[in-house]
Parts: sequence; structure tokens; C-alpha cells
Amino acid sequence: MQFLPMRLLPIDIAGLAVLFWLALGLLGLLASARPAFINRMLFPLSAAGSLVLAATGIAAMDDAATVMILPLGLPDLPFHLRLDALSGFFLFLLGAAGVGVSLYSAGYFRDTAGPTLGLLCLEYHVFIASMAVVMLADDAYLFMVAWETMALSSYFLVTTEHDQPQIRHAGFLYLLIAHVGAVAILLAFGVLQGGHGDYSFAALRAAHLTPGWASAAFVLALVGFGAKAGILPVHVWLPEAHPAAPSPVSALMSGVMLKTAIYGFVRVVFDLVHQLQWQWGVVVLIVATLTTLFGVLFALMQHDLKRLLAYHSVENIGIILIGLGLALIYAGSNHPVLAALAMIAGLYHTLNHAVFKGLLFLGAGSILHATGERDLGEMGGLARSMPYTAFFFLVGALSISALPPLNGFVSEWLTFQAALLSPALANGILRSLIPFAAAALALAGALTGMCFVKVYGVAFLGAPRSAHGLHAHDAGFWEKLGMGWLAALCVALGLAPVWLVERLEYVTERMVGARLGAQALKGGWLWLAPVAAERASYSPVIFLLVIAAVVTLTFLAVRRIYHGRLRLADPWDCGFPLLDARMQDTPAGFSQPIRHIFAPVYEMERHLPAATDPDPYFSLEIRDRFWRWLYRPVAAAAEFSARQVGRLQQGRIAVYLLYSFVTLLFVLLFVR
Amino acid sequence: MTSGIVSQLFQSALAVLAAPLLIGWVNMCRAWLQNRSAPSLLQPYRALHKLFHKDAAISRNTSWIFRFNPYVQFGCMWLAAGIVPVLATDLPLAPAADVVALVGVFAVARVFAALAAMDTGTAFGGLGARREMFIGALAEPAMLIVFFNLSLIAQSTSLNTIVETLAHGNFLIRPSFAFAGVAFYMVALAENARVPVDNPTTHLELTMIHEAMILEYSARHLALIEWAVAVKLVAYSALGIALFVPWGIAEAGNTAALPLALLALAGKLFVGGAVLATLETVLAKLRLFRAPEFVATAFLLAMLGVLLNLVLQR
Amino acid sequence: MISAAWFDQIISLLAAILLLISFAMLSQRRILSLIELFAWQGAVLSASTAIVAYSANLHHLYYSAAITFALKVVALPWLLHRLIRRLNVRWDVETMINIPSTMLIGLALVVFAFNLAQPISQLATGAARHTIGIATATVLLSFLMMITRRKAVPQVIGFLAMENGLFFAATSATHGMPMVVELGIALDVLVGTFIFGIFFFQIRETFDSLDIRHMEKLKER
Amino acid sequence: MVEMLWLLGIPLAGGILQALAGQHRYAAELGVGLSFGTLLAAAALTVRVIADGPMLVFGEQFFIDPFNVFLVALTAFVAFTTAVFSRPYMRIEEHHGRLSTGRLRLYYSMYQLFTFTMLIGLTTNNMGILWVAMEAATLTTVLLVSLYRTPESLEAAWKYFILCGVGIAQALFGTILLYFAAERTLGTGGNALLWTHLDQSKVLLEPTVLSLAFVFLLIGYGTKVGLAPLHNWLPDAHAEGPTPVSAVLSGLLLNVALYAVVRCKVLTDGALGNHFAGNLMMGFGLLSVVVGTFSLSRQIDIKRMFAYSSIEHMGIITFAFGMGGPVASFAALLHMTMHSLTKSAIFFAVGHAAQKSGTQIMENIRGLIRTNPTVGWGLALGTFAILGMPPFGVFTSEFLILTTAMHEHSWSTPILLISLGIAFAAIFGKIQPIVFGETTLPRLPHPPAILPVFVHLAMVLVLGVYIPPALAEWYRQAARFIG
Repeated sequence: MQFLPMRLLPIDIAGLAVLFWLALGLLGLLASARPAFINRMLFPLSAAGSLVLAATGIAAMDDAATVMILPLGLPDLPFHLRLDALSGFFLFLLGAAGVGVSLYSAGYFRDTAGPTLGLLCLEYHVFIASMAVVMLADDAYLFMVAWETMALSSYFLVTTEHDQPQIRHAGFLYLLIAHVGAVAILLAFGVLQGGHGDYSFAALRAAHLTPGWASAAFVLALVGFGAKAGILPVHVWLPEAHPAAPSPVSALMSGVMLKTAIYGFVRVVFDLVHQLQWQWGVVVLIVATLTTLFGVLFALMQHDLKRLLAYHSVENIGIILIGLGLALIYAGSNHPVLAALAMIAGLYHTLNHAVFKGLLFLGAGSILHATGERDLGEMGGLARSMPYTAFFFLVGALSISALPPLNGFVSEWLTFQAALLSPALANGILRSLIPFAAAALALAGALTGMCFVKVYGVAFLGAPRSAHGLHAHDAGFWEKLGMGWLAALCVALGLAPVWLVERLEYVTERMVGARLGAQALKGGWLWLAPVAAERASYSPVIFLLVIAAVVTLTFLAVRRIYHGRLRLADPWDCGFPLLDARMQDTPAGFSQPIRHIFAPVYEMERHLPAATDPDPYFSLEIRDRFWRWLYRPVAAAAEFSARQVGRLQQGRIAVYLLYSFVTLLFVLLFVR
Repeated sequence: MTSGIVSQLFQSALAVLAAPLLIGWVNMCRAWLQNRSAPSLLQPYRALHKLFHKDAAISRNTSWIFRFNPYVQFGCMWLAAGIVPVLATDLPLAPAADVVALVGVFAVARVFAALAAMDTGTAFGGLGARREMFIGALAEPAMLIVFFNLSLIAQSTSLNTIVETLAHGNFLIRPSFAFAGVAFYMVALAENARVPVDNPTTHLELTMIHEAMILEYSARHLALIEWAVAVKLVAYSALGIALFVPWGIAEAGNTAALPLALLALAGKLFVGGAVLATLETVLAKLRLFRAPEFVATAFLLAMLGVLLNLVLQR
Repeated sequence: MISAAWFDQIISLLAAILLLISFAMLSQRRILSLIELFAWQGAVLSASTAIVAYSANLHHLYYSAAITFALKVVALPWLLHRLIRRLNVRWDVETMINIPSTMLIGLALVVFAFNLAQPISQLATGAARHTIGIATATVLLSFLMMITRRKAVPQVIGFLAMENGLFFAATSATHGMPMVVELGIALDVLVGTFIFGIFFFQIRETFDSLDIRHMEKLKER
Repeated sequence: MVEMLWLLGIPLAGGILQALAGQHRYAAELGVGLSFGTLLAAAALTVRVIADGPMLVFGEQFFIDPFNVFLVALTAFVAFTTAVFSRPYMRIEEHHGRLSTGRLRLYYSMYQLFTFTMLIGLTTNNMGILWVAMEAATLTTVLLVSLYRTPESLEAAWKYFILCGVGIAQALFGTILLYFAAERTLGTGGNALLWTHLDQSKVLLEPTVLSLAFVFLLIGYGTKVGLAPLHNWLPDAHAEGPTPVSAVLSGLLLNVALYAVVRCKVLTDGALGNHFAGNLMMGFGLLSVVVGTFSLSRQIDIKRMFAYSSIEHMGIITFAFGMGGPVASFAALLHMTMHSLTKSAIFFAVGHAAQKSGTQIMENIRGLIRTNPTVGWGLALGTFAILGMPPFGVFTSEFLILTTAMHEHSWSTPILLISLGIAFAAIFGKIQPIVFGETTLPRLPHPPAILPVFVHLAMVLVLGVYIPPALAEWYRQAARFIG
């Protein structure tokens, strides 16, 4: 910790960063009249705060946990803060993503009116500060306070443009599901507390639960945190809320806020409940697998860019949970070393997703800013008018598609490695269940690749489909800086996995009681070998170097032996002369084969034009089946119950007296 | 170690340089089977040479991706051919990328090919990209599952270790192996744009997949792509050979066994090319929407293999 | 000197009369008769209070009896009379449930009340043994009356009758509540009746009738 | 002693004074001054009780302990802020021609008397006087509810009067039974109804009688608390009365009634030595939560909706008191405070919103945050607070209640979970378009008194993250004593 003066403990620095953020937020509210100050001063400062937090988090991972107790909170329960390896990792995640998003925000909101911006600045900083507190909290009360503050501040951020009804609807759905989830989490803490009114995590950890109660806590935690993370079937808020929010906020919500749910799940299940049972892992694995496939299949069908990215968040949460589910299964079957690998895979993907999804949302924001469009069908050819955005977006797209040597590949690779260790399990059913998850993951990865070819191809390549694209301008300096930071992280995390995996071992040591095996990571920083070098290894740096060398070599050889003469011409297109931009593939067209193959998954409403139609138009609407399966019935049941209860209040005083009378008689009977 | 580097360099160079030869051989066999007079075995080299000499013409719509793509294709395929142990199992490059990464390499190539196709802004480009991606999206997991099956047997995802185990270990034929083999072959056909999924010799717009993507390419770019296609075929063939008929491969550190291994490889490729040509002649190309069924079958077979493997393990 | 048992007998008798009046009120359709019955009830209550006062030699119960008499036999009936004359609501009232059924339910209630009071009665001494059950029954019957009436005035009379039952319970079972409390209760009843009166006028002014069926607008739709 | 005199004297004298001078131009200011005086007296009394511990005054007739002094302070405070709020509010009503000067006089007078009755009810040591005070509170509020003299307000007031009158009569029967039981141990006379005496000898009280008495008392005072299915008067009275009255009904009267129930519960628990009273309260509490929440979604009138929300919260508090134990009782007391402050703040904001748009129908109130940001934010934050969003204090108590329930009565948590979810969906779904969205509404003739809203919310916010040790100790003492 030499780089810090005054010998502050990591937790002190983290606490100061949180305070710093809150101060920036308040300053923003006060400086509503001077938007330039907020943009040019506060947001870059906020990024600096994020950087400090990220550094603190990563530095704290290999130290012993540090604690802090604040004289706030409940009378018998002051706010406990604790920074251990797990918190450190997630703070790093928050800080790393926060740097990019804050830098980006410094430019993105330049056209926003002062009062809105001031409020937004406050909400933004309360949002990130509350996320940091969630990760630092060491008692159930502070955790819940920070958790709900996070939900509330992000709700206000989502509804920034609240004069549009669909945005209000999105905000409503979001906060409702978040709140119900929060109550479930709260009940999980209720299960864990020993009835002494002591809600510190130390006390919860010490509680001895019967397997039944432990399972109840697990289920409540899964539902509660799942609602925030967006697992099936409580994912519906995600594709509504993410598009509604301003893009930097979407980046934060998808990139970081969903991860707080992962953090909470790990904290509660692995750390607090900690009497792990493999059956829980099966539940998580099944849910995660379905979530993964569902997310990617619906993402493919979207033509609203931010909605599409939101569905990919659902998918990626599924991938993360596949890792964690495997960790549960292994840990519950007494294979802590394997559990450590699975957990590292899950956590690695958590960080990766934060980085590349943040980057992609920022890219989407730049497109939105430049063209005013979120609909892919109106884009095209943006790579020429906004080359920087296009490049950064490509990095993000390749990362999320799990292509080597970028970061998305590393975590999927680790997850596969963890899944391939299933023969170690004694239970035959489990052994054969895990490959299905791996297969689903493989399928999801390939489909993601397809989806991002669609996105990138339709948005950035080809010819502009509408006039917006012609007048598009590239992102400004701050935006480029923000996206550049995240893109660089995508590359760095892809190239130096060992650096992070070694730190993640501190987390698994605490959570599942083991590090990776003795033979793991023997090859130094260059070789990622999570079990042993003979078992599996991967070296992204060498991989990249070889590809780069081969490509350069080829390029030079071709130029040297032959020539580099080039001529620009109109596209040939098999000689068709009247080519125009509308003949390019549409987003819906691109994913049509998938829609065809996976037809049973979707609830489709198609309008096919007839031959005699004067204004032939093809329209297609794809809906989430869960609305029909789950949400509408629940809403109808609630409505029905409300109507029945409403009948109690039917206006006649005699009837009211009768209620009173009957109640009296009934209770008297009960006494007798 | 030195022997490793020697065999690495040798193998990589060989795979790239000899790749058009395999294409030539397959074309030759096919011509014979179809009762045509065959072109020369070296015809592909001549075609490449001709293309390299031409001036490139590029659509105005395109971005850097379009021009970059041929090099990516070529580089990826070269890397793939370089990490599959066909001659020896001590390739120093192999640990840098295991089977999963190998699939990743193919995926990178595919994604760039599709992006480049969409970059042209033409109807055919998008059509080709869409078809390529959806076939690929189904083939890729099938491929992974095949590899998983072998990994479970060898308890490793490292290609060196897998091949070593399969070739030299006291290995028993397992039922799962047969499933994996058939699945692999089906996936390989799909991935290499061969009949029954695609036909490399047709430009019929209703059915073409791979060719639709490269319609706009010309001259050296097209040459690189064609060459990369050839290398890909070699890489896949080598992979199939290494995984399913690895006998004769040189053990680690045994440089003396290399010539023998080379001979064995040539023989296997010779047979393999002939089989491929026969299959392409005998089979009819599937309707486009039958193709997913074909790949899905491969996927299921691979999955069945894995399950058999796990169930029969103890 | 009359023996304590004799007083108990008288109080039991008065209790029986009280119950009888309650039944009469339950079956009575005419408002004027209802008011008369209410006054009689007050009188019986007052008398029983006085007897308890005499037998237990409790002075404050005399005041209580006097207040009861003044309030429930004189003041309230007079007020109510004046009201209905001013409001001109002398007509018969229809009950929600027909009278015989109401009586049957009332009978069941009495049985219930006696059963309910049994454990308490066993603790009590003297007349209280019987009176608690009867007081409970009176309260419940008044409650029933309030439920079945459709006009505002009978409802209020039911309410006041209930208060009578409570008073009877207080005096006979416990020899009256402390004086402060009794005074407070009396004040509340008086103010309450005044407010009821004001309400009658306002309701009539607003709805042109004292039929509470007009007041069923506020409900869930 | 002196403080008590001032505490009760000021509102009583104020009531008479306003009855005489309430038509004067400065009657509103006078009302604020009187309420402020009461607040000062309450503060002084609070300081005294904190310093010296529980005390008996006026010959044991009044008893102040941590439990009621906290409610006295709360009552005086909310009564004061409501007076502040009602000053411009009633002026605007007068300006709109909805109220005449005479009515205003009635309002100002009854407001003081209502405060007086509540303070009497809270401080009295005599269970009989408690009953008298509750009845008197009903009488004063009936006049307040019917202040507008519209058909609806008359109907609401009539129902309120009849239902609560009947309910209160049950409570009197319960009180008589209590006296009957007490008489046997404490002897006849005034002492037998003094709570301090009853408390000391509660184990000796006859259990059968006490259980019967508690049923009558619970049903009686419970009617006034608004426990389902005795709650039917509550939404009507809240919706049709003037908004300041809705605020004090929800914020204060319900608390005082619940206070009475809890006092009775303490005795019953002592006499019975089992969980009978607690179980009954939990049952009624849960039922109220369910009825309250499920009624929310079909409301079209904004005040009516928040009235149902009050039923829900009273249900939660009753449930918590029913659970008992130091944590749950602590939480229940905290929730009482938070609900009072928050709900009255909401009614203030709602009052301004409704006044501004000239309607209480929610569909016609839109876009407050644009036309009047302070009212809009006040309503939004108040709504989030009442829905149990941290860092507002309502969450604190709900946190404690839910976790305790999960631990001790886990069967009840699914009901609570569903109810809280439904309540959230209903209230939030209706308030969101009111606060957000577009609108065109005129400005008000008098500037709104929005300060009380933010003062209340700020207190709720602060208490959500920090409960001062003195206050916590105070709650803890009260909780210990409730058991």
C-alpha cells in the first residue's frame, strides 16, 4: 500500500471514495445552473474516484479483511463495513467499469439541460456510491439499505425521460420486481438471523441452520438476487428498463448493478449460509442454462439495439450462474478445488461482462446520440462516419462473442474447463447433467457470435439505411476516452488472465475453502492452466502474437511478391445494376433462420401481406412467453382478489355493522 | 524442445503449402467419379497465382474490415493448422490453444468472414453472412461437444495430450467414440462448406452460402480466401485424422519418426480426399432448411456420445 | 331490613324486564314506540342502579341513578321526540330481515350470551350471577337491532340501548364504575346525542330523508 | 406536573378560544401558536420523563412512562405540523368557496379539542378515562370529517360515527369486564381502573374474564385502529374529510387507538401468561394487511388509496405488537412513529396536489413534478418512504418486523411478501403517473406550505440511517415494558 499516504486502510479509502462520490453528487445538484461545470469537472473527478476504488479493491484482495464500524444504523446494530477479497474484487469491477462510464458521461450529457443534469448527477453518484456500499456492507441492515437505495436511485435514472409512458412503464416494472426481490432477500436474512436481533454478517455466518432452513435461505436468496440479476422467469424488467435509461446508466445497470446481485448471491449463499448442498447447484445450473439460452434466443430477435443488449445481459447472467452453479455442485459434493475453478470462471465472467457490456452500451449510446436511432433497421454504414465508435464497438462485440484472444473467451473457456471436470462426481445423473449445461453454453456462445455479426454488420457496415446515418458524427473526446478505457480492459483481461485468476484464488479460498490445484498456474503469467498444464492450457498472448505475426507475414509477403494495387468500384452483386441500401439484409431477416429453427420458443404475431394488398407490409412481433405464462395470470389473480376484497366495502352500513357483529361473535366463540 | 520447434515449423509450412494440393486431389477424384476428365493436381496453385497477379477491385461501401478479412482468414487457418498435431505430438504452439481455443479460432474466422460479407452492403453479402452464421452457430457447439467427448476420455482438453492418449495410450475403442467420429465428420462437412450443406462449386443464389459471402472479393483478397479455405480443409482433415485415426503419429521428442509420420499422413489424406469426393458425388445437397437438421443431428450424436461416455464410465 | 337475597331477586326481575324491553325494541316498528321503550329501559336501569346503591350502600350509585334517570328517561327521549316531530319521521320503519326471523336470531343470541357469561357468572356473587348474562344479551340484541334498521333514528336508539345494556352490566356486576368515569361516559353520551341530532338535520337537508339507504354511495366499484 | 397542566390546558383552552374567536382573520395563526405551545409543553414533559423516569401526576390520575410520552411527543409534533400545513390549505379552501368562515371556526376549535382528547387518552392512567377520551376523540373528528357538508362527507361521517360508536361501546363492555376482574383483587373504587395498579397485580387477575375483556377491548379499540374487518369507516372518513383531518386521523388517531389496545394487551398477557392476546392481534394484523393491500389497486381517489395504506400499516404494527418480544415491539413502536410522520407528510402533499388540480381523482392529477416540483418530489419521496424503500425509516421497522417474523412465525411471511408486493405495485403504479408525465394546471392563490412535508420526510430519512441513542433507549424501554 505504498502508493497511498497516511497509511490508510483499504476500507478507509473505499469509504472515502464513497463519500467523495456523494459529495460530487450533491455538488452537482447545487451546480444545476452550470452544466459545463458538471460535465467537465464532476464526472471526470468521479472517474478518478472510480480509479482509486478499483485500485483499492484489487489491492485489498490479497490482504486480510479490513473492517470499519460507523456509528449509524440501528441502535444495536451500527453499520458494519468490511473489505475482503470478494468485496475487493467487486469493488474493482465497479471501479473499472465506473472509470469508463464516468469519463463517457462527461461528454455524453453535454446537451442536457441544467436542472435535469444536476439531478441526474446526484442520482448517478448516489447510484454508484450505493453499489459500493452494497459490496462493502457487513451487516444485513446496511446491505439492504444500500441495496434498495441502489434500486431507487437507478429507478430515478431510468425514468429521466419520464414524460414518455413506456419509460414510466419500464421504471414501474423495474422497481416493482426489484422491490419484491428485495423483500425476498430480506426474508433470507430473516432465516439466517438467530433471533437475537443481531444482523451483522459475522452473526449470520455463525448461525446453525437445519438443512431445510438453509435451503429456504438459499431459495429466497436465489429468487431475491435473481430478480435483480434477471434470471428466468423474473427477467422481464431488464429488456424494458435498460433501453429506457440514458446510455451511460444502462451501461452501469447492466455492467455493474446486475453484478451486485451476483455479489449478493455469492456472499449470502457461499459465505453466510455456507452449508452448501449440491442440490442447490442443480437448481442454479438448470435455471442458469435456461436463462442463457432464453436470453440469447430473444436477443437475436431484437431490432432495438439497447433491448438486444439487455437480452444479452440475461444470457450472460445465465453464463455466470452456470459457473456458480457448478461451484455449488462441486462444493456440495466435497470437491472444493473443482468448486474453486468453477467459481473463478463465474466471477471472471462477471468482470468480463461488466467491461464488455458497459462498452457496448456506451457504443449504443454514441449511436443514439449521433443518429437519434435505437432501431437497427434504420442504421447502416456507421463505421465510416464514426470510426472510433465502430472500432470500440467491434472490440466489445468480439469480446461478448467469446472470441479469442479477448476477455469473453477466457471466462467461457474456464467455465468449460470446470464443466469438463464433472467425471469427478459420484452421482451419475449429475455427471450427465453438466454436459447439457456445457452444450447450452456452447450454443449460446455461437448464437451470440451470430447476433453480434448481425448488430455490427447492420449498424456499422454496408450502406446507410436511412438519412440519419449520413449525418452521423463520431463520439466526442470524453466518450472516446471512456469507450477506449473499457476496450483496453477487454483486451487486457483477455491477455492477462493469470493475473486476475491468481487474485480470484483469494476469494475462493474464503468462499469454498480451496485454491486451484497444486499443479495449476505453474507456467507463470503467460500460461493459463487452471488444473495442470497437461490437462488444459491457454496462452492468449502467444495466441495473439502468432496470429498477428502470421497476418503481418502474409500481408508483407503478398505485397512483396505481388503488388498492392487497388481500385474502388461499385459493388458487383452478381451484376445487379439497381442496388440500393434497402436491399441489404434487415435485422429481422438476418435472424430469420433462427426464428425458423427455434419457432416453438417464441410467441409470434405475423402479418403477411396478401397479393392484393394495396399497401403490402410485412410485420412481425415477438413476445416473451413469460408474460402469458406468468405475469398476466399473476396480475389477473391479483386483480381478481382485489375485486373480491373490494366487495367487503360495498357501502351499506348495516353490512359493516354485521361484519363487526360477526367478528365479535366469532372471536368470542374462539375464546370459549 | 528443438525437435518440437522443428516439427512445429515443418508442420505449419507443410499444411499451408500443401493445402491446395488436397483441394486439387479432391477435385480430381470428383471429376473422375463424375466421368469428367480431371484438371491437373496443381490447378489450384495456378488459380491462386493468377488471382494474386490481378488488380483488386473493391466496393465503395466497404470499410477496413473488408480488406482486413482475407488476412484474418488466412492467419486463423494457418494457426489452426499449426496447432493440430498431425505429425508429432510435441508441438510447442499447441499449449497456447487447446481444443476450445481451436474452435474459437474457427469462430473468429467465421465472424470476420460474415462481417466482411455484410460490409459490402449488397443483398447477397447479407444473405451469405446470415446463412454462414446460422449454420456455424449450430455446428460450433456440435464441434465443441465432440471435443468434450474426447476430452473426457483423455481427461484433458489439450490437443497434444488427447492425441497422445488416443495414439499411444492403452486405449480401448468405446461406443462414444463412434458417435463422436460420425458427428465430427458431419460437422466438418458443414464447416467446410461441402455437400450436403453447401456446394463449393455452385453460385446458385438460392443455395449458396460460403460463395455468397465472397462474391465481392477479387484478386489477391480472393486468392487468400481461397487458400484459407484450402488450409481449413487441411486443418479439419488433420484434426479428424489426429483424433480418430492417429496411428503413426510421432511421439514427443522422436524426430526420427517424423518421416514415417509424414508418409502416414499423406496416405491418410489421400484416402480422406477420395472419400470426401465420393461422398460429395453420392450425396445431394440439402435444402437450406434441412441443413440445420443435419447439423442438429451431429449435435445430438455428439451429445449422445458424451452421455454414453459418462454413463458407462463407472 | 330486607334481606340481600330479596334485593337480588328484585334485580334479577329488573334484569328480566330489561331483556324483555330489548326484545320489544327489536320487534317494534314504530319510532315513537321505540323511544317510549327506550325511556322505559332507562327507567328500569335507573331503578336497578338505585336498588344496588341502596343494597350495597354505595352513595355514588345514587348519583349514577339520578344521572341515568335525568339523561335516559327525561332528556334523551325528550330530545328524540322533539327531533322526530321537527323532522316529521314518525312513519313505520321496515327492517332488513322480517321480525320473526330477527326474534329467532335474538333468541340464539341470548343463549350465546348466557353461555358466554357463564364462566364470569361463576365468579360473581349474588344478583350479578344472572345479570351479567342478561347485560351481555342486551348489548348483543341492541347490536342486532342496529344492524336490522334502515332508518337513522332507530339506529341511534339501538346505539343508546346498547349503552344502557353496558350501564346495566356496570352497575349490576361491578356496582358501578368509578364516578369520574361515569360522569365522562354520561357527558359523551349527551354530546353524542346532540351530534346525532345535528346529523339528523343535516342528513335530512341533504338527502331529503332519514333513510340510510341513501347513504350507500361510498363503496368500491 | 406543570408541564402536564400546560400540555392539557393549552389545547382545551385553545378549543374554547377558537370556538369563540375562530372566525377571526388570524384564527389559523392562533391555531398554529396553540399547537406550538402544546408541542413545547410536550417537549418539556418529554425531557422531564427522560430525566426522571416514569411519573404519576394529579393523584395517580395521569401516568407518563416511556411508552406514552413518545406518543405524546409524536402527537404534539404532528398536530403542530398539521396546523402549519392547514393554515394555507384551509385558506385556499375558503378561497375556493368550499368552506365558510363559520365552518372554519368549527374546524379550528375542534382541531384543538381533538388534540386535547388524544393527549388525555395518551396520558391518563385510568382505563375508564381512556375510554371516555377515545369516545370524545370520535365525537370531535366526526364533526371534522363532515366539515364540507357534502352528501359524501355526511355519509362518511355518519358511518364513522355509527361504526366507531358501536365499536367503542364494545370497548366499554371490555372495560367493565376488566373492572369486574380488577375489583376482585384491587377492591372497589377508583383505584381498580388505574393502569399502574392493574399492571402491578396483573398476574392475579382472573384469566377467563380478562380473555373475554380483551376480546371486547380489541374489537372495540380495533375498530378505531382500522383493523379488518372492522375497518370500513376508515377509507370513507379519510377520503371525504378535509386533508389536514385525514393527516391527523391516519397519523395520530389510529396510533392512539392502537396504544389503547397495547395497554390492554400488556394486562392480558400478564393475567393469562400465554400468547392468546398476541395471537389474536397477529391474526387481525395479518388480515388487515391483506385487506388493505388488496383494496389498494382498485382505488381511483388518491386519499382513499392512502387510507387503505394506513389500514395496511396499522395491520403491520398490530402484527408486530402481536408477535411481541423486544425486537418486534421495538420495531412496532418505530413503525408507529415512521408511519405517522410519513403518512401525514403524504397527506400534506396529496392535499396540495388535489387542491391544485381541483380533484382527488388520480387520473386527473398528472405531472406534478413539472408544475410544482416541491409537491411532486414530496409526494414521490413520501410514497417511496411509505412503500418501505430505504433509506427511509419505514424500511427500518419493516426490516425488523419481517426478519423477526421469518424467524418466529415463518408461516406468515408468504402472506406479508405477497401483500407488500401487491401494495407496492398498486400504490407505485398509481402515484408514478401523478408525479411524472405532462400536465397543464393553474397556479394556486396561496403558496403551499410544503415545509412540513419535507421536515417529516427528513426526519424519516434520518431515522432510517441513524436512531439517536436517547431515542433508541426510549423505544427500548417502552418495548421492554410492552413485552
